[in-house]
Amino acid sequence: MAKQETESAAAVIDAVCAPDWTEILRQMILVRRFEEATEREFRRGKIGGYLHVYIGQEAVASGIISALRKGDILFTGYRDHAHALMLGSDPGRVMAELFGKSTGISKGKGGSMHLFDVEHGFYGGYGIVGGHLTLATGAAYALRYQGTDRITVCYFGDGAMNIGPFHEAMNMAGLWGHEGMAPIIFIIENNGYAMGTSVERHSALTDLAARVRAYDIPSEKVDGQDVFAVRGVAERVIRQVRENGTPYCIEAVTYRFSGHGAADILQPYRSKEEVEQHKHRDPIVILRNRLSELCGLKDDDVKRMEDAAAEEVARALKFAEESPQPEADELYRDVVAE
Amino acid sequence: MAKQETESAAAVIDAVCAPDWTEILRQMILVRRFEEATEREFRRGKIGGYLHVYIGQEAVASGIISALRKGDILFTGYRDHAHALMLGSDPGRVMAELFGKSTGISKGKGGSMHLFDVEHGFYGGYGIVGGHLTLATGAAYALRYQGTDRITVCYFGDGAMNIGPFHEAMNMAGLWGHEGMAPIIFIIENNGYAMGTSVERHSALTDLAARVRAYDIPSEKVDGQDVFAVRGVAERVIRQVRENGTPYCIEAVTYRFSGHGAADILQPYRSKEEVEQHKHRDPIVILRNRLSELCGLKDDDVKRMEDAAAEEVARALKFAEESPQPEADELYRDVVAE
Amino acid sequence: MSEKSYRDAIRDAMIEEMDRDANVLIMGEDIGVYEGTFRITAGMLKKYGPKRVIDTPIAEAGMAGTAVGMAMLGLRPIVEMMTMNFAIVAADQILNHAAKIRYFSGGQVDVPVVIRGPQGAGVQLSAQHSQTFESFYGHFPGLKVVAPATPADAKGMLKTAIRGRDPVIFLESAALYGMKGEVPDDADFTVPFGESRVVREGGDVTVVSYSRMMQLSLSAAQRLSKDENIECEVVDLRTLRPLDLEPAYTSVTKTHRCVVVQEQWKPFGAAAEIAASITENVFDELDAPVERVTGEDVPMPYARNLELLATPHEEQVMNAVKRVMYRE
Amino acid sequence: MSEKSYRDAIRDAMIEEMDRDANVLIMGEDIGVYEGTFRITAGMLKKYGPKRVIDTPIAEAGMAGTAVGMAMLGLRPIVEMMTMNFAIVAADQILNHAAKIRYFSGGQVDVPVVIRGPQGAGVQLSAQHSQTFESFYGHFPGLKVVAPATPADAKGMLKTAIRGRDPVIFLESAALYGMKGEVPDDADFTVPFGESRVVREGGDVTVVSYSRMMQLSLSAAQRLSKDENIECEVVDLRTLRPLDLEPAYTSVTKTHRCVVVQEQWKPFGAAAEIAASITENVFDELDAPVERVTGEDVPMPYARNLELLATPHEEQVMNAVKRVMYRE
Ligand SMILES: Cc1ncc(C[n+]2csc(CCOP(=O)(O)OP(=O)(O)O)c2C)c(N)n1
Ligand SMILES: Cc1ncc(C[n+]2csc(CCOP(=O)(O)OP(=O)(O)O)c2C)c(N)n1
Ligand SMILES: [Mg+2]
Ligand SMILES: [Mg+2]
Repeated sequence: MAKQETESAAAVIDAVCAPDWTEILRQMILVRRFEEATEREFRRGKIGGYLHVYIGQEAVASGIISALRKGDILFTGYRDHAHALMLGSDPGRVMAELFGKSTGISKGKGGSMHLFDVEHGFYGGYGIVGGHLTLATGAAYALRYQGTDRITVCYFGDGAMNIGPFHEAMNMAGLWGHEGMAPIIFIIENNGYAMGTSVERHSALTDLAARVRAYDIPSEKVDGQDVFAVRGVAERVIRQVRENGTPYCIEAVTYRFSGHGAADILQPYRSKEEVEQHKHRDPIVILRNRLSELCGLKDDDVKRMEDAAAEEVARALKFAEESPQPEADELYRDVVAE
Repeated sequence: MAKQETESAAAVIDAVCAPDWTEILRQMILVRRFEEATEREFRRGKIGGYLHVYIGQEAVASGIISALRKGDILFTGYRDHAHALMLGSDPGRVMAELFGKSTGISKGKGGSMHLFDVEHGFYGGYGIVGGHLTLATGAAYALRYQGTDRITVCYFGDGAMNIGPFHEAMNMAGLWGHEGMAPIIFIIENNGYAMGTSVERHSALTDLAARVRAYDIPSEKVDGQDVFAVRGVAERVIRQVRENGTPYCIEAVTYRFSGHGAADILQPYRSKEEVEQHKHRDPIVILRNRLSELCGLKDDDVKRMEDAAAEEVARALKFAEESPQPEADELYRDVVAE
Repeated sequence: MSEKSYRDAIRDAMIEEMDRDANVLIMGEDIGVYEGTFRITAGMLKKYGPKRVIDTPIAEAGMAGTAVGMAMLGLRPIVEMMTMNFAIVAADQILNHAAKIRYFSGGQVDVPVVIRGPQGAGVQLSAQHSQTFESFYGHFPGLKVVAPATPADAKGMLKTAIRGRDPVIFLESAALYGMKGEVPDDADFTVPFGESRVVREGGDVTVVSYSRMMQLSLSAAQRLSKDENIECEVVDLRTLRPLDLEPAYTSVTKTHRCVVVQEQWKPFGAAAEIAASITENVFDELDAPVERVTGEDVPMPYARNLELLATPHEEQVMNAVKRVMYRE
Repeated sequence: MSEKSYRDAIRDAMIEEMDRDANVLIMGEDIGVYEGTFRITAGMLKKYGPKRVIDTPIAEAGMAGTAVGMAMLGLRPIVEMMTMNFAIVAADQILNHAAKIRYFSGGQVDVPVVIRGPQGAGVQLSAQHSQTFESFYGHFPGLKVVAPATPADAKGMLKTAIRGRDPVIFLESAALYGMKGEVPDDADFTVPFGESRVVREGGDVTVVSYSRMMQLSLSAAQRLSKDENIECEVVDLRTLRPLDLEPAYTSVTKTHRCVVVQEQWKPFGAAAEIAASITENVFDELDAPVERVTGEDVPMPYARNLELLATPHEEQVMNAVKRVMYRE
């Protein structure tokens, strides 16, 4: 595994100055600013419900999503803003969803936990921990059944690995993979905690990648703070999954810089020092430094990206703010068809 | 593992002529005759509902249960007659339960799938595949919490390993084991099939013992047709689990000679030849031959056991037959306390 | 028209729809190699192959959930639950996912999944295997819940379910599998959801039910007619969600008396909704309170005699009818 | 008497019972180190240690099931569900195991497990996180189901639950956690199950509800008294199973009119059972059909304005009261 990683990392560095790395940096910055804005708007009461931001974990989404093709699809949990934005959802419509507006990406009916953008391959946005894994597995089957070479990507947290539907989905994916009917990549966003419960306290076996071997699903760990590493693994794995219709699992070791959700203020389960220490491995800084070192990315370029992100977020906020609430009769729409 | 097995097998053979082996043989013969009788009585309409017999798997129950102490407790699924009888339940009351009589071990309210005999440490008898694993894990915790060194034994089939509650129970047992709070032995009765679905068709990873490593639970395989081997493993494992409060998993590789249930007549999922072949490894024959070879067990001794078993089963049938149905007001009893 | 059993009607519906639409597939435990516990899918694995007739592990949440995912991507999976009792293990996937995804996605996806299987008591399967689930599922918006009582309805409603765009809980009565009835031969024969119907006319008392209890009510009605000269109008609801009580209201406006019959426990059971709605809507027409005939409020016991006491019988329906006529 | 919040009443009940009986323990997600999502268990890990305050993995079936096993062996586990919505994942362990083991074992074991947690809508948690579960659990014999509306009841009923011998589904209203009220100081103060009570007297209309909807009904009653000179008698059911409707019957015998209020979807909801039972029992006393005030029959939407439209409000109760008085 270590060897493979080195090799693919080398391959990645060859391509390091390709224009899409700049695009990835742009996206990660946008996501960061977007998430910071949602935290502010939550405190201002503009956003309701639960709010789970992706700050610190950006590379796990961008490293994989940037390697996908149009037509590939994605499922994740409630910590889902980054995935939507990186798949190409309009920031204004995502923000409008969080504001509960009719222009929201789910018409204001889903909120932060239920972003959906089928046009961009985003199949949600789910609030029950681990519940979407079975859906993603079935979706992968469908893609193959329909004769396409599209693949499914399914994100979930370390904590989600302990719930029954995780197990049932994994075993079915493993079985279906034997028939080439499971083109799915499971991505463990191992941020060290399920809410306030650390991995050692919630998983009997803490080597999470090893756990999925019980389903005959190959897996590997990757440094989730290093988008080069994530992207390297992603390219190799995506190719293989697309070709063979077999499942694969990537454990991305990452860290969330913010609280679990907006209500997680005290964070009695971890120390300030621990958080600060992890902030030294900020995925955006890591990417930016690498691009400066190797490709001559200038501070000015970064400044321009920052400004563009700030502007885009401001535009999104304005759009969300100015959009109307859903009409009353939206209440009764979309319960069943017609 | 192979080495361990040899060693413990040797230790067992030292003790092979101890009187309890004869007792084990007696029990296994009784169970066999009892099960055959239930199949007949089912066809005669004396037994209703579902009926799942243990024929062919006897050594998996007897090898472990014979090594338990008074106070140890047991949970299993619906294929539960053998466990009850070997724990010491009265055959008459077990048969009466199957006949739906008031003298039944569960007052005629549970039937074949829900035998219970708390006095003998038997905590059921459950009909939902895999549902009882969580209960057994909690029970093990309770035994330790109460400061005892009693242990829990939890039986389940190969097919049960694919359902969510299996996973949740295993992970919790693994975690609690880290604190010495999970004195539980999980026993996979791997009889090759979940109903008509073979292990290869239901488990992505067919090495079932290996699957539980995902929960940091040590495990090993044992030949479930050879009661010496099962008993050997049991003694070692029971000692360890009792001492440390840590979980352990034994995969007993066995085979069911009868259909899945009484309704499984056609058995399209396996050939007659396959069944016949496995019948050559009848656990009762294996034990009997060993005792004849090594300890001078005579055909006459066996004949006496057979006769005694036949008599005991006849007595059980008579008791069941002659017992009264439950009174009508039993319908409303035991719904809640008082 | 051909005479068909309820079981074969279900089987035919699946086969015809699989022949018609390659997106239809079926999955469940032991439906393929084993040929189905109730043999409803016998021969289908051979006919359609393992990609369309999927034997699953024992993993009800997995089955239901993967089917939902397939449905979101345009397939039309049918999930056979070996019995509906086991679907409780999949409750979250059904109630919190299948039922709600259309809504919380703002209508971006269809979820055409059918979850079907037998339910009900009668053969001493005891507490964990004898339940019925109309109110359990009927409570949740986003689902459609049906419980046909005849082979024709079973076939026509299953086709509607398979062709639809929403998750359907298709509750079959295990006790009716062997019952025969006339079924239209037309391959496009479907029965719409949300249309109750009068299956027997009568002017004295309205009896409302569905599934096996409808058949029981019909027998009771026949005996009442013969023995007591009482003519019941029997309404078969067929669909529990959406619930169409118009025919019941109309009937009660004529009879002024009503009995609702349901197999499961009384408290918070389906009959409560039916009785409450009828009372709300035609209160002034009622000459007696709506009576409910239900199973006893206990987990199902194993013993034959107790099981018989726990489940509704014709006599109970007859007595309830007489009670609402103040003829006890 | 002391003034306590509903939250602290629950907390106090647990602490007092844990002090009293070493067999009582509590388990749940993030109840220990994290100190509880609603901080109900804050400080308890420190006080009782990790063997009695067990942080579990995210495994609701595992939590509920292991607790059942503990209870069978003589412990008295309390399971905190982070919200009751997540308990759907444990439905089989609760409905098919906890509820039925005493019965199918022929009474050989007690199952003194308490499954408690917040439920209900109101803070834009959308479809998967905003449900209430009275009819869902109330339907199943073998369970006891309670939904207290005041701090005193919350404390007294939780103590009854912990000391009992049966599985109890203890439904807390998240929206009431901050509400204060007088709570008796007596460490042995308990409130029995199955005893409804009149919380406001009045001669015009009987309003029946429980939990948060009882508080809403009380406010509506006060406004009706002030603005419209209508005096409602408000009945708080407190327990859903066993359901005690005697006070409601008595009240309706006096008022001849009745409104039932429930937060969740109307079809097959708790109000159906309550309305149907009242009608069955005091039909001749009713001058109008029993009205049900319920939430809208849709998955809960996220948007604030839609959520407000989806949940019952005082005005709806007031209008229903006026309707049953034919004073619309
Ligand atoms: C079945 C279920 N149980 C509990 C919750 C409450 N909950 C929401 S997020 C969460 C922690 C999840 O942790 P993890 O899977 O590691 O994802 P992360 O939040 O760290 O991204 C919990 C317990 C839930 N939503 N669903
Ligand atoms: C949750 C659930 N799903 C399905 C069933 C139906 N069923 C009963 S036994 C069985 C097969 C179990 O196989 P295994 O666990 O290998 O045990 P064995 O019968 O071989 O002893 C099935 C599918 C059930 N009882 N519960
Ligand atoms: Mg996490
Ligand atoms: Mg098996």
